[in-house]
Amino acid sequence: MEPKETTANIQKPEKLVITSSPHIHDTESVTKIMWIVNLTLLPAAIFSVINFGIPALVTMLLCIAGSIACEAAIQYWRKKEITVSDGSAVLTGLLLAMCLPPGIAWFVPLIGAFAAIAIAKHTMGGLGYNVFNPAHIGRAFIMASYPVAMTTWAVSRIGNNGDFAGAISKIGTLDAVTAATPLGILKQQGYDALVSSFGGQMEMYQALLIGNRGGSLGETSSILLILGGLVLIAKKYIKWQVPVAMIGTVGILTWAFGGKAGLFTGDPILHMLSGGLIIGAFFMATDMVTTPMTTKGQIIFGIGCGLITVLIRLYGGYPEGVCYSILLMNAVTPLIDRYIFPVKFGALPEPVKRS
Amino acid sequence: MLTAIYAILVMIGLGMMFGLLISFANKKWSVEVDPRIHEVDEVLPKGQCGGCGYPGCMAYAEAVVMNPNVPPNLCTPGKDAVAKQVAEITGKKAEAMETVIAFVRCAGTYEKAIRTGEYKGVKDCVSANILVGGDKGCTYGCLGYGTCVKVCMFDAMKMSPEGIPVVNPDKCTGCGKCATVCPRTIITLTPPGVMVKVNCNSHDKGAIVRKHCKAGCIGCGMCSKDCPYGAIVIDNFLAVVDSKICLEKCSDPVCLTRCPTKVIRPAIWGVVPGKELREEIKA
Amino acid sequence: MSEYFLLFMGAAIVNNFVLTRYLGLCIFFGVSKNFHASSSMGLAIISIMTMSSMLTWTIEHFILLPLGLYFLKTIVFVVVIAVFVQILEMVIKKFMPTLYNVWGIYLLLVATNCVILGVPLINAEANYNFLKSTVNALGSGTGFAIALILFASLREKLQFSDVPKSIEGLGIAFILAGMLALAFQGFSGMIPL
Amino acid sequence: MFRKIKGGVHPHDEKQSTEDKKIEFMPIPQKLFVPVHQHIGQASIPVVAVGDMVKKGQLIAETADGRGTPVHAPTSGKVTELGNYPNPIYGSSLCVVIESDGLDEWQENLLTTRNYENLTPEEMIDIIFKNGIVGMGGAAFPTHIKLAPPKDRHIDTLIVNGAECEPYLTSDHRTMMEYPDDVIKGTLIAMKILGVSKCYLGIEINKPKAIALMLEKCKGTPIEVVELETRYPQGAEKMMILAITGKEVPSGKLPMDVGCVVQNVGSLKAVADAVEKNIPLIERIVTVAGKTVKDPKNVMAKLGTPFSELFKYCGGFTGKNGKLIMGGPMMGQAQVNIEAVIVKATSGIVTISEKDVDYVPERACIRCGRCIEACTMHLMPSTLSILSEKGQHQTAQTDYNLMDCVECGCCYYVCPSRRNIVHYIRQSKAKNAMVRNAIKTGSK
Amino acid sequence: MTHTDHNNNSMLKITLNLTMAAFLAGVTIAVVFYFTAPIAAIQRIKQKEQSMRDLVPNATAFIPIEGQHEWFRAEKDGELQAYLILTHEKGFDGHINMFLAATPDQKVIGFKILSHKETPGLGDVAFKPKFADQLTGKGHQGLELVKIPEEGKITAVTGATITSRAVTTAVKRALIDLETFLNKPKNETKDEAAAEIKKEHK
Amino acid sequence: MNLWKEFTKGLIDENPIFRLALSLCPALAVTSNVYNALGMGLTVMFVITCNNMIVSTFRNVIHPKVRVPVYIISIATIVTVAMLTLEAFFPILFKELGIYLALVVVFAIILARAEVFAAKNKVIPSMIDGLGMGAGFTLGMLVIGTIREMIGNGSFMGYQILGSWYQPPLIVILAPGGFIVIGFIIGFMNLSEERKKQKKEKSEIAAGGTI
Ligand SMILES: Cc1cc2nc3c(=O)[nH]c(=O)nc-3n(C[C@H](O)[C@H](O)[C@H](O)COP(=O)(O)O)c2cc1C
Ligand SMILES: Cc1cc2nc3c(=O)[nH]c(=O)nc-3n(C[C@H](O)[C@H](O)[C@H](O)COP(=O)(O)O)c2cc1C
Ligand SMILES: Cc1cc2nc3c(=O)[nH]c(=O)nc-3n(C[C@H](O)[C@H](O)[C@H](O)COP(=O)(O)O)c2cc1C
Ligand SMILES: Cc1cc2nc3c(=O)[nH]c(=O)nc-3n(C[C@H](O)[C@H](O)[C@H](O)CO)c2cc1C
Ligand code: SF4
Ligand code: SF4
Ligand code: SF4
Ligand code: SF4
Ligand code: FES
Repeated sequence: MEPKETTANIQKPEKLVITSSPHIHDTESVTKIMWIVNLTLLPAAIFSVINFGIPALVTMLLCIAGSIACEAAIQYWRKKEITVSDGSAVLTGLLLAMCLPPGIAWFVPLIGAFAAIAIAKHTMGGLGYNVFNPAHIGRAFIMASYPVAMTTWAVSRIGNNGDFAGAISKIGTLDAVTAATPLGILKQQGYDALVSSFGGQMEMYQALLIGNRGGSLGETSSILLILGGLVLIAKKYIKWQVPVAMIGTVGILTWAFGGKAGLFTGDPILHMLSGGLIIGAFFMATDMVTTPMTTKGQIIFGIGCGLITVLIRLYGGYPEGVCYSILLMNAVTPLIDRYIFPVKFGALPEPVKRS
Repeated sequence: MLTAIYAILVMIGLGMMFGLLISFANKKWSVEVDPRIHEVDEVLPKGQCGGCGYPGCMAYAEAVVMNPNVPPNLCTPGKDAVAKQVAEITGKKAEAMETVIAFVRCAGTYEKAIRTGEYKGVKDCVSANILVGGDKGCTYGCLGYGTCVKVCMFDAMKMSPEGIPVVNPDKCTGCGKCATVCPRTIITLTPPGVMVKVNCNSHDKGAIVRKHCKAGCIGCGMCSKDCPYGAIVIDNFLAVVDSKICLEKCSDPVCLTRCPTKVIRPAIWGVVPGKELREEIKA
Repeated sequence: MSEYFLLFMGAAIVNNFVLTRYLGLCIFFGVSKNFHASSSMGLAIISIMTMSSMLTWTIEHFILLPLGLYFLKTIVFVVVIAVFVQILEMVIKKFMPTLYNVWGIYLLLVATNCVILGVPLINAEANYNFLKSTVNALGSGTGFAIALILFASLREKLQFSDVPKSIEGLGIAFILAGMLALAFQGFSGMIPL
Repeated sequence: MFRKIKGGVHPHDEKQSTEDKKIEFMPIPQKLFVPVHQHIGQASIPVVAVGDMVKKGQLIAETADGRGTPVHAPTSGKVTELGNYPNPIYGSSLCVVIESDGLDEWQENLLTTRNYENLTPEEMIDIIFKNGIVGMGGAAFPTHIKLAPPKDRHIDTLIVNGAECEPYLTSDHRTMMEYPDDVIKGTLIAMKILGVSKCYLGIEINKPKAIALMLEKCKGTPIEVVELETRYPQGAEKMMILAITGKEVPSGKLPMDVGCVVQNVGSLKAVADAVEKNIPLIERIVTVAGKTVKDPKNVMAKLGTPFSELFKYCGGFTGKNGKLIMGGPMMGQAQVNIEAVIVKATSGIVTISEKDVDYVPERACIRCGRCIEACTMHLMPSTLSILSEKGQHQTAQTDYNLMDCVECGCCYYVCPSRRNIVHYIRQSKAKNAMVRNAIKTGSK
Repeated sequence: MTHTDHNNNSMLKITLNLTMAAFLAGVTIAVVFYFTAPIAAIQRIKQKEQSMRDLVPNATAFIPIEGQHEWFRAEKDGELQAYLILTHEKGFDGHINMFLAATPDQKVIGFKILSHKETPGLGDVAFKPKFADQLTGKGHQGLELVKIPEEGKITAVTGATITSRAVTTAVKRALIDLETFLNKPKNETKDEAAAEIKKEHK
Repeated sequence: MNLWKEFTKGLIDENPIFRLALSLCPALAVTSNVYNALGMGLTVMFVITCNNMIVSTFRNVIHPKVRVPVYIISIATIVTVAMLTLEAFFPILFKELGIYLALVVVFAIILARAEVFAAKNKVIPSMIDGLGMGAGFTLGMLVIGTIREMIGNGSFMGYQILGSWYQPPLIVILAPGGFIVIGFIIGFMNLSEERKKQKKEKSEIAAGGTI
């Protein structure tokens, strides 16, 4: 029971506040960070609406609304301060939406949001306490619940020929042509089929970079995601080492083991740009709550994510492994934090000179 | 049929072999632990409060069994009953244990005592105290952030809404944990039956006490003057009750009515000192 | 060689004992409250599992099967393991007290547990040869230890969280295990056995 | 050229309001409340009684066991009371209340003129002790102890701390500007006492004028002026030693273990005054600053002067105060009472207006790791704060190097969750100390 | 505590104790086994027959084929009705074991899953008629799996491609094995077919 | 001794699954449908009762040093008997329960009851205790099984209850869902208990008029 703050006993007109030092603070706050991350995701989100039309927007709104509602309800019920305005629930919702297929049935995003916020985040106490990435728990949860819906992808409306205008004009239509994701094609039909589905290797790279391809809502436009990530790096909210470690590991390993013809015949560029790797590396492997705290630890985290991603992509049952790799490394995070920490000042004593 | 007979034979063979193995191992390799340790551990109340001075009940059990110099009555929460049992198991002589409970020597509720500042730090008395003594005007008084309440393992303390902790004598085991953590050493351990207790800890001069708190002991000495048994003395502007005299001799606490600030109160549990005190004394 | 490697990886990660086969959950939830206990326990599990699997394989193939006593499998295995572990514990306690303190105290706990009995039974069911049985046991034990250590470190981190009162303790442990299992789903279908 | 410190922060230094203002001598207030307990360690014992007349510089409190320092009367007058009054460090403590007679008369035969070159180190240490000199850089550690390291430590470097990395504060800056000779004299004295030949004077580059002046004045002396990067907490002695000599003071060790002694410029000026003129430490330069102070300045104030008098002297307030801080805003202690007084360690008093207090309730740590990057001692502040929050103070000490924290506050400064990290750390330290004391005194 | 009473003759007592317990256990189990074993054996056979009869309802006898493990000829009044072949394939998670029933001219009649570890509600959709009926009547040449419906080919169950492929492959292999078996002299066919299967599987 | 209390304590207060956290494996492994859950529950109930009876009958002749091996032999015998019986008469259930049936031998709850209760009590109370614990276990299995089958498959005992509009989240019958469901059940149990306690405390305070 906390003592009730009564004001009746104020005797002096002016009461000085006492807190411990320091008494000044810089301007960063959790709320600011979260909203800026939201903003940096916005371009990719808008692109996805162009690419997949209104269904994409609906999915996003459902995820975000579900997350907010869930968080508010739980905090209300637990009689805690309601902190939906800090943007973290919005961010979780947005990120969850960005790794769902566009136009998925309406209740699936809601279940995902519930899993993300209620199960992953608030069973542990809310922002800062969760050990698994809520958005990914949400995704894995619905992946296990509705695998069919989760592997039914819509076709890119912009298409191979980069028809932006056409896509924009069709934005309100609800047609859902299903198509496979690049990694799905790779897994089931092989590399050549994939290249020919884009009409050429260069075209493929271009599509992967710009995002006029099938896939999860927000993962397609690598270039916009990278730009967003660079903003975060510049603002020092995330460290460049993490995405570099993760994407680099995937690149090297897929180059080495990804090819059918032998060692070092894989196509690293394809693997680095496809799937959720870019969004995962810039926005999810960098989620501060669920990753190690030290830079060294974060690099290990990134490398681990890359490793598991490749393992799943090349040898696993799923075509894509970013989500699971991040969740698995989330589980390893406490171990990393236990063993990787800064060497304290003066821990390596230089020999004391004595006369 | 044959299979069934084989089964019986195999089972007997296994049983015999393992029987021999275990009994052999038992004889050759078993390490005896003094079983009394477990017996003692079983009678201890398992509060793991450390009141005995050992890190946990098991550690005390080990010490009291293995070390002849460790007395059997160190477990305060267990009171006499446990001490007796431990003594029996270990064959040591049990000395009677003084029962005590915690007593909070402050009546400076939000209403009575001023707060000079607005404390916005960690909600903890020690934390408040290290910031230039915290926000309470009285530098001896209870800060009211409940550090003592948090450490009580027996759920015997609650923070009253008025900002002073109260002790439940039924639950308090007298382990003294709360007393050790209070940065202002407000909590003392006293025998539960004492007639009166002084509800203040301030050694300030009367004038200063008055400035800070309406319920403080101003050291006027009225109580000590009128106590027929001389159980109260004024020590550096604070009345101190000799609980032994008070417990043994007094039956009619006159001091209660004498005290101008009503800081001496009857030892009735549960009443938050302050608001109700007056009515209570009237009744 | 690669067959054995796959068997090991399959047992350790893909078909993780705790997270996909639901074995040894009592220990998994019981011992994971403390990190150090969990790593000692992991060691104990790996070693006991491997040794008892070797032992039971021998008994199965030299006594039970020749006599057609497959139905005695359960009782013989469990008694053999229990007695073996009990004696092992005594020996270690007597001769290696330091080892006993970090490792030995968990031995009796695991002796009568379904992970330990589960491996020999699975081996028997899959009809593995001696080496495969051993590798499978080693892999299963390793998988269990990995899951246990991860889980313990997660739970230790949760001590500093603000878990709602009603699910504190066992409740959150289950939910956490669920999420860990969800993460391990990523490996599903990796090495179909 | 020099090693950079890792971590740290760069708050706005806010020094412009006072850095160019000359030190003003404040008129002596009616009453001075001189605490006998002005720094960690033992309180001194008053040697005067109520009613005694005292002269300026007269000894009024003496150390009981040599662990404290003597206290002297800041002015002449009558002792009217010995009682508990607000103390900016301890909340309240025993004070000798002196009613000034307005004459400000020195005790006879107190002042002398000496040349330090004729004195032995032992004599000088004794003089420094008798004159109650303590470190004026913040911790008020008795200077005579620092200057007399145990025989088995070989000191080869004296570092003079003119960094003044705290925002708002300019008292050291003004000391260097206006008493450069005294500072240099004090430095030479300290060098002689310590028997060192190497001496550096470290100044942050946001004080170009001081750097220029000291460069010029130090010509021909063994003192080398070092320009330091402007970065809080550059002035902390371990950082200073790292930046200047490249040595890290081993964890749990003292500067003398790497052969260094760090002294604040103000302390050295006091040393010079004491050794050459036998002037005890009875007044000091105090920066009075803050957004609500009408006329911020540097004031030479007597010990025992209530803050309220100082603010009055600086023209009062222009707005409501939210906080009143003794020291700088990063390390200083928030005060409850405006009647608290100047003590030897008061390098400044700073106000923060009600508006600027911007108290935001703390939230859970989001594990962003900013505090870890900012911590100059390379600790894990977030973990320390969480351990403290959950009551695991011992773990914090044994596993997370609690005691290495210098409470610089960089971690709080950068924390987006506004966690009271420093306060948590101090709580842990205090609670561990309580446990240690309990064990020492033999109670449970 | 009763430790001390036992101490004298503990070695003997322990051994006796365990032996007695083991003996009693052995007797109990042996007795129960003696009575239940025949029933269990009958049950097992009944079950197998049941599953075979499900596949070929009008057969009256199932005659094991020599030289082949768990292959049967389903006969009605001595007339060959169908072949029943035990076959298996790696599915999404572990092996899928099943009985395949084929007409004498090696066309699929149906299959019956004996054990599997596929995901319930997802993988096991491939065992339901909606998928299974596609196979009926096909020979091994017609068993080609595609994801997007195509004339004359088998369409995989959405979300359970792996299981569908496993089922198809198992059936196909069984049919090829059967063909090889029936045309024993032509050994090459088998190798070819096996090579084909291998390719398919990759 | 109050036999009714011995019986009921196992149901909720000392529920082997939710409270004692013992025998968790079957609680997850065979609860994806009610039928299996029930079968397993009854088997365990049978084993635990028989074993308690045997242990308490022979409690005075068992040497303390071989207590555990002897108990294990006893349990294993009963389990083997149960297995042989199930195999003969319920072959389908026998196959569904698979390896977990053999693992009943090592379910901690059985050994624990033998050690904690049967070894110290007379035969009848021991049997009642076993029955109660077994019933508690069965109850727990049923609750989990019902929830999982209902949510994850929309059916009960194999009968489709929820219509075809219902798209069951598969996860509930998979491993992760099982864990999470049990976690929430425990949470709800604690919550209701907490509520009860709070009410009690409130009424106490109202009566005492203190704090
Ligand atoms: C317990 C203690 C003992 C110290 N002993 C010595 C000492 O023997 N020699 C010395 O040069 N400094 C000594 N110091 C002083 C410290 O090195 C440091 O100068 C002092 O704490 C003030 O540092 P600060 O102003 O950076 O906080 C000691 C400090 C403490 C707290
Ligand atoms: C975080 C921190 C910042 C400090 N900043 C300064 C400073 O700016 N100037 C200074 O003289 N001392 C500063 N100090 C105190 C020094 O560490 C050291 O105690 C002092 O220079 C010793 O000199 P003294 O004994 O003469 O005071 C700081 C200490 C800490 C812990
Ligand atoms: C929890 C879970 C269980 C799955 N179980 C199976 C299964 O039993 N059989 C199967 O073929 N695919 C299963 N899958 C789906 C595969 O992983 C893969 O997504 C699918 O086979 C490819 O999708 P498609 O069939 O639409 O091409 C499962 C997926 C999940 C998430
Ligand atoms: C750089 C950055 C990345 C983030 N990534 C995620 C994310 O992947 N998933 C998520 O649920 N929240 C993410 N968040 C938001 C927040 O950390 C998350 O809601 C917490 O995990 C909830 O406790 C991110 C926040 C930041 C600042
Ligand atoms: S008695 Fe002491 S510890 Fe308890 S609330 Fe008061 S000041 Fe805090
Ligand atoms: S109130 Fe104090 S003395 Fe009493 S049980 Fe609690 S901590 Fe111990
Ligand atoms: S932990 Fe201590 S040393 Fe590190 S930044 Fe915080 S206050 Fe400074
Ligand atoms: S800066 Fe604050 S939020 Fe970030 S890790 Fe440190 S304590 Fe946590
Ligand atoms: S039932 Fe307890 S470990 Fe499996």
